[in-house]
Amino acid sequence: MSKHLLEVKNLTVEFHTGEGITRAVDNVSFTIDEGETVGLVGESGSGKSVTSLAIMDLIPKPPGKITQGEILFQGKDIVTATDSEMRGLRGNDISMIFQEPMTALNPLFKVGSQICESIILHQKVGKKEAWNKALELMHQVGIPNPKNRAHSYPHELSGGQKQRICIAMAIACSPKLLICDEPTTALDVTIQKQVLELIANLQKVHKMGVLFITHDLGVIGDIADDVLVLYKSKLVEHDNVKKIFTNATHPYTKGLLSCRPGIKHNPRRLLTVSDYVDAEGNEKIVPAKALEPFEKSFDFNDKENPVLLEIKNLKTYYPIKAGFFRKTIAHVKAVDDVSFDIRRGTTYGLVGESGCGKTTLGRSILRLVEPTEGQVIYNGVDVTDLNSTDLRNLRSKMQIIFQDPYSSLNPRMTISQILTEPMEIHNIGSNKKERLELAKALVNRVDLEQNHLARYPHQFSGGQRQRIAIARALAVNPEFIICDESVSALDVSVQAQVLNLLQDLQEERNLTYIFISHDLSVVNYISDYVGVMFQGKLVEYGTAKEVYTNPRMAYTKNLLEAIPKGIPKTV
Amino acid sequence: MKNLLFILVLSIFSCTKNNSTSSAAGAEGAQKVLNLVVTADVKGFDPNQASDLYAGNEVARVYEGLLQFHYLKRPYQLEPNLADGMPTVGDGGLSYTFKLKKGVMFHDDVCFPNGKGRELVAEDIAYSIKRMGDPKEQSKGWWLIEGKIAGLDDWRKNGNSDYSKEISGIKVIDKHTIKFTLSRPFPQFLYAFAMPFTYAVAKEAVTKYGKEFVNHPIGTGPFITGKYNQGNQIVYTRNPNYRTVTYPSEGESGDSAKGFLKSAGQKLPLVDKIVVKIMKEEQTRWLNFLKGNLDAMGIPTEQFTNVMVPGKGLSDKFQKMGVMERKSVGLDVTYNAFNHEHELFKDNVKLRQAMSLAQDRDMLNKKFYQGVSIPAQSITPPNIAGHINGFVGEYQNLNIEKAKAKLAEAGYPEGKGLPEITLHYTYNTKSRQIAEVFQQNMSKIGVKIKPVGVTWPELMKVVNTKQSMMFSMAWGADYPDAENFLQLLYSKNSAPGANGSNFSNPEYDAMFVKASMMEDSPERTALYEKMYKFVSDKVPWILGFHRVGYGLSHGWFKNYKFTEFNHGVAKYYDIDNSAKNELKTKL
Amino acid sequence: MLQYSIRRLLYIIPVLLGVCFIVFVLYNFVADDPAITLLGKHATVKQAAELRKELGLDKSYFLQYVDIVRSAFTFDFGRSWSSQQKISEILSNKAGASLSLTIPAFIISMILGISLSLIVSFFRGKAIDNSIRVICIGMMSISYLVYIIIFQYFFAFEWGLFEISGYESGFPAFIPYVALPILITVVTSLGPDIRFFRTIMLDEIYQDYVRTARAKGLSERVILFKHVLRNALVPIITYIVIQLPFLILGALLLESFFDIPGLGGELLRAINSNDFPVIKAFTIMSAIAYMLFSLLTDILYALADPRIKLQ
Amino acid sequence: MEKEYSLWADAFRRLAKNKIALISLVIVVIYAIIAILVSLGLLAGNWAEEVGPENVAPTAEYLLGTDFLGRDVLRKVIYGTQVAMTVGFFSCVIAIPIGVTLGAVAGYFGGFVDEIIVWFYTTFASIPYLMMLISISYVMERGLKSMCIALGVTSWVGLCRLVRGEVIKHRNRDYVQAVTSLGGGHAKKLFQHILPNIFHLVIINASLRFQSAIKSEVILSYLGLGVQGTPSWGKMIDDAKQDLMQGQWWQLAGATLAMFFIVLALNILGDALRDALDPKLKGQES
Repeated sequence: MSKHLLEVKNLTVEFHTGEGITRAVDNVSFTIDEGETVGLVGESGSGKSVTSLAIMDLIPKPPGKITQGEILFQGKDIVTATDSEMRGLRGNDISMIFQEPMTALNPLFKVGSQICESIILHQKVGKKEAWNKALELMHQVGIPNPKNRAHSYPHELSGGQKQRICIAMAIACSPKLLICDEPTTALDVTIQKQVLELIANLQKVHKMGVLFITHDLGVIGDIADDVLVLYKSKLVEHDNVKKIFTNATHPYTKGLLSCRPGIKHNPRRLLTVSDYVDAEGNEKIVPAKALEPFEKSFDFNDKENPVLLEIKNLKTYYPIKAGFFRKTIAHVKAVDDVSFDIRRGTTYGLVGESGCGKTTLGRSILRLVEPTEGQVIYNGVDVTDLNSTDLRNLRSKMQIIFQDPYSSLNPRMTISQILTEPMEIHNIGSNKKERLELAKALVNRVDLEQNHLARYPHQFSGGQRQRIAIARALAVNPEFIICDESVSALDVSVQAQVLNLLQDLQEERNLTYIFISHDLSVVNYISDYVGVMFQGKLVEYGTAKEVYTNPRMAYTKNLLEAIPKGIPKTV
Repeated sequence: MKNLLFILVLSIFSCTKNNSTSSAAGAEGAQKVLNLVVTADVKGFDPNQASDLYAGNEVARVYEGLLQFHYLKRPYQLEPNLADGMPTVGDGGLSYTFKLKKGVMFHDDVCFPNGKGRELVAEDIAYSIKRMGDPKEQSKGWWLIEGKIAGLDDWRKNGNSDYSKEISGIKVIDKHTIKFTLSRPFPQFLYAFAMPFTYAVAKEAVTKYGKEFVNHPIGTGPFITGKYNQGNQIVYTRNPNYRTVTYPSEGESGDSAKGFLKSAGQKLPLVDKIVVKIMKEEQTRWLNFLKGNLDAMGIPTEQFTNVMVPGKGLSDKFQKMGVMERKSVGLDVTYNAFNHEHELFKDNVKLRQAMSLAQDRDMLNKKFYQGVSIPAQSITPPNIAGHINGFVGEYQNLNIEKAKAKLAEAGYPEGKGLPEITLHYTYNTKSRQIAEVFQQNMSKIGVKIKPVGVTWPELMKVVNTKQSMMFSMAWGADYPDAENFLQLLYSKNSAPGANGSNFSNPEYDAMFVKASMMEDSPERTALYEKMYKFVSDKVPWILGFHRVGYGLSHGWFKNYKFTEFNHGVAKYYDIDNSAKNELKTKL
Repeated sequence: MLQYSIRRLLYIIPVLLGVCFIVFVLYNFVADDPAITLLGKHATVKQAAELRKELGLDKSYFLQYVDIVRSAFTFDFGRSWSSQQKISEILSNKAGASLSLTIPAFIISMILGISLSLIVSFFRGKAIDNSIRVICIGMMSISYLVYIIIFQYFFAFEWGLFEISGYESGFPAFIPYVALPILITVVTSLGPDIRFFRTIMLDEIYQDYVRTARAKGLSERVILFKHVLRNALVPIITYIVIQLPFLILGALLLESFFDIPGLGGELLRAINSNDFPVIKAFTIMSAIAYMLFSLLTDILYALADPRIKLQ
Repeated sequence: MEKEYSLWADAFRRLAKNKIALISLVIVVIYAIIAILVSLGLLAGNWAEEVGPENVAPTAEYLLGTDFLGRDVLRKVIYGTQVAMTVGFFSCVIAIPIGVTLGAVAGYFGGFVDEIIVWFYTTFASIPYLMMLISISYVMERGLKSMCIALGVTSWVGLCRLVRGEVIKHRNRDYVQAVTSLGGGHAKKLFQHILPNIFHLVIINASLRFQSAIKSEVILSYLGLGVQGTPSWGKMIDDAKQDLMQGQWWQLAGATLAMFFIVLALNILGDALRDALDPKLKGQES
């Protein structure tokens, strides 16, 4: 009999759809022991979530199908277990925490009773007892005042608290194995840190085996003992976490490790997976020079370089209406008296946690959202004062690249339509043919192929779409671009490629960027100058180096400390 | 302000309240209970508004008029009811003096002092007639006396509804005598006093109940009913204070053999109670009749072949049940009228004749009237003076060849050059099918018809505004005089009057004016007959039928004689309870 | 919530003014003389003019509109043109029969619809689901009128299982008369109901919280009846409550075929006799009912779903 | 990713894989062709002809028997197809532009315009549709034209509400914001960007509207508000009430079956279109 808590042997999962068969997990084997944390790393579509669902026997069948392999939990095969046997295991011996705490809880039930549910089910206790147990669990996962909170509905809790509730639910029956499927991806860094610590503590207390799934190697370093790396449905590396970070063998792992920008030293250009693996999957040699750290130089008082954009006391308020006559009783101060300057050819990084107003600020500058007060002076012209015709003309100078490349491209238009439409608006190119030539040049520039022009957005991957969005912004020859979380939705290796592209374009065209992100490492890498936003206000600003090495505000310090260091805990 | 929900909640409970009467009926074995059916909603009990058959029948159970039709005699004959004898006519047919019966009492009601009904007096008759002319009341019977009673029209216009103002044509001579003076001769005037519109109402009741008078029947009649509440049935009880009126002792020949004279001399009314059930669906009525819950009803169309054996009468099954048949020949005529103001039909007698010749009325009769109705040869129905028995119209019978020839003569050989003709009719499934048959028939000579089904008010709209090309209609007699039919073609009655077809012919008009001034006489009948032939030749309409129907009644239902004017006849009806007990077991 | 309700109640006012305006345009402005309806076959031009005056139709259009608005707010709709009866009494007299048919039919079809759709959702993708789906679509593809004709003919006429038609007021006397109409209503509404409920439930079944519930080890049955049904109820409530005002209107065709003396039949009569005051009253009352029930929907929605705050 | 195909082509490809949906589409096309042939007078123009004895049950000669005037029921059914398809088509042609325009304008511009339009359709929605239908056909001359108009102007409210909601969702989507940032005007955003993205909903709605219009024709015919002087399925079913009492089922059967297939086809097609076009439900219903 197996002495492992969980042993996955040669697991293969396929999905049979009308479009054909896709192999989501291909011959994967690994083990988890009691008290051990195993990290499962991979990019989107690598099969890591399917693996975890297979262990829970939660793969939707059809279309999913386990075609091969065994999943032995305490020696018993889950693949062949009956439904009722599985129900006895789920939530009892094996529990799971999901990525999206916002939707993982039933919105119509009180959180307390949702925790009770599995206690009543598996421990055969009365309601009262279960409720007390639930309160205890809530206390254990760090929810203040559980007695009151237990009566809350999920929407009344913050994202972090919801995830704590999910954790309480998962550990309610003291499971032997806890599966965490990207439990912190949707959370801000500071919350992420707390949740990771909570999971680590609980693991020690309950001596659970933990399977921790993430795309973020930084997180893995903080928490895991062993690491599995999935690449294209296959397990490519399986080793001790220390070894992975210091001495990865598979080029994909190497690429993954180096394409993520750090907060200290970064090379001039980020390395990507494709620098390590060629098209055939063979390893490539990376020149040592490419890894050399690069120090950005930025002179705040450069007289040579004029100020392109000046933001003065910008305020964007949303009214809160209440009462019988819908009077405005207060305002949500999304952007509250923000002022800063940007010089031509530089990048201004704007960081902050969700809801701090950074996106509203970006949109207010472009007047996609009308600011309430203040000025945005672009090249000497007050943007907030322009009439609609002048504003439209100015728009060719100021562009924006959005976060989600899936929603920012009109799905009903071909790439060439998407690229030529802004040209038509601003009379760039004298005729259709000329515009098409310009569009061809653009796709070439963003490393896409000319025959892509006839395609529709849904035929591209996320990274490709973000390139198209960049090409569209470039189509009107802008001087200034706001990148609003433009790389946040992308896998790390793709993120690196896009960041490199943005850097190259800046150099070529002397572009000026405002780079908005919640990811401090990325902002650090790309920005010359950084501002930190908190509750609508700009609380700290300075050169990237100043802010990151010597933060003045406690808030900034907290933020920086919360960043996963990407260093194994055992080191 | 009333609350909507309150009304709704109330109505849920109220529907449980009012069915106590039907269950109690069985316990009163000795009582004679008459179970009648009405096929549509009864609108109310205001004689002024009793324009339709259903309301008229109900009104006439409670209210009475000065005159009534003799129940048994045919042809129809007026006899006094509230009046004490027929009126004396003077001033060359311009004045009518009525004596009232003495001791006729209104029903007891809180509107009278002490709640006791008072005696009916001549003032009441004057009030009731004035009320017909009161513009505030909007009586549906105004047409009946409009332009006829001296001074009434002026009072209507300028009188401000002041009933105390004198009207020259309505004079109360004494407590029981009233004299009407006409502004022009109108031989049919007396018929008005047999119609529900003129029935006597009490001023106290009208004043007390105002608009709600419509639901408070307080008359002098043989039956009493409480406040009308629009339920599923109306229950009447015998009026205990009803004056002594007896069943007639003579009738038309054959009445005696049919048993209609058995009750002669008995005090009316003969039954103690009448239950009138409202059942709109024929199936419901039929099943209830078969169960003996209804005493009489018409034969449903679909059942006709089960009930009647052609040429023989009732089938064995129904004879065994003791059911009796009753033939009803309507004083009516159906027609598809041409609009004579439309260019196409004006003075185009040949086209009209051609179309009339192409209408296959035997087929219609067979399909829709079980073959028993009488194809009309002209306008006046049988059983009244002016109808020529056995007359065969030249253009009223199917002859396709002749029709085609006439059409060619009219200038439309095989229908060429003829536009599509729209026929408006009142929509229901049967009328639509009848219209389709007409469409089919006309297509055989090349005339294209487009039938358009509309509601009755819409039909009246197109007719009254002269926008129709052709329309389907039926006319039922208001009173048994050919004048009531012949006026339908009098040019002065053009739309929006009764002559919706706008037929205008000086020759015809002259005859009509002459006849309408004449008292009933052989000369007038001769003139009526001349007009009858004239209409048949000129084909102002494509004539349909004088409709004949069959009614059934159970063996225990006595004195059930057919009459076209069945207002107030319930008092003659009788129920043989012993026969009922016996026959009901056979059902 | 109270403030919201009051504001929504007040919103009825502009809508009601709009409804009154449409009613005015259709029946006072475009439609023509009521004299024909009222005066019968012997109508004359003069009398028609008098009648118009009596009914206030000679007033300026504005005043006529004001009259309609007044009736909408006082519920005093005057009297029927054809029967001279008070309209408020017609409504209250006839509502009982209509409700005795529509309410049981509605309740039965909702209960059946929800239960069947739960079964269908439980067996989603399986033969039973597919066959019920096909049957539903098939049933929806036959005219309502055909159901009435066929059911009345076979169940009542040929086989004598039900009363052919008619009505008796009072419980339980009405039951035999409304049984077949109820059956027809249930049969005809099952198709669309099940389809709608199934879609709603499948929407919910693929939500994340269901996966969480499964991960807890809950059985499919508990998930369906507790988690899914509760969430599905939110849109189902809307679907249900918004149908309620139409129950009051009665079932026009059923009442006419089965001779049930309800509001539907009354409306049909009013339509066929151009009894405008009655038609106007029906229109306005049902608009008010519609508004009130939409408000009720919102309130129920908020009660069923703690996420919704009415503001 | 070898071929370039738009979402529409993609949807059609998916639709084409669904055999039942394809059959439904063929049925709809056949009905449409019949309707066109009848309108051109090439088919069933002789419906009024007496072809034989009356009330003959179906035989080889008269496939669906004859009616009470000896007319061929099959010809009447075919002629009725034209009426049904016309009612379905034109009620859509009227309802869709009204619903889409008002909904799009209300959703896009919001504010006062939105409030006015919401008020307008709330007012419309609160009047029962049957009352509206009856009123409109009272005001207009009865017949096919007024029936189409009445059905059209009473059935836009649902679509308007749907479009408004969708436009509100889309108006703040990034791709629309992107057009703003590129300098595109309102018309461009609304007509070139938002509307094409919600148009699939309009098509799905149209297929359902089409079939409900066909069903309404029957009810309206029963109430006497339908076509005048020519046969329609509704009038045939109306006749059937009496026919059936005399054991004559063929007229009812003919009209019901003719209607059954087209309504069924439109229902299935509506479902299939939704599965194929609506990305939200894609892949959920297996």
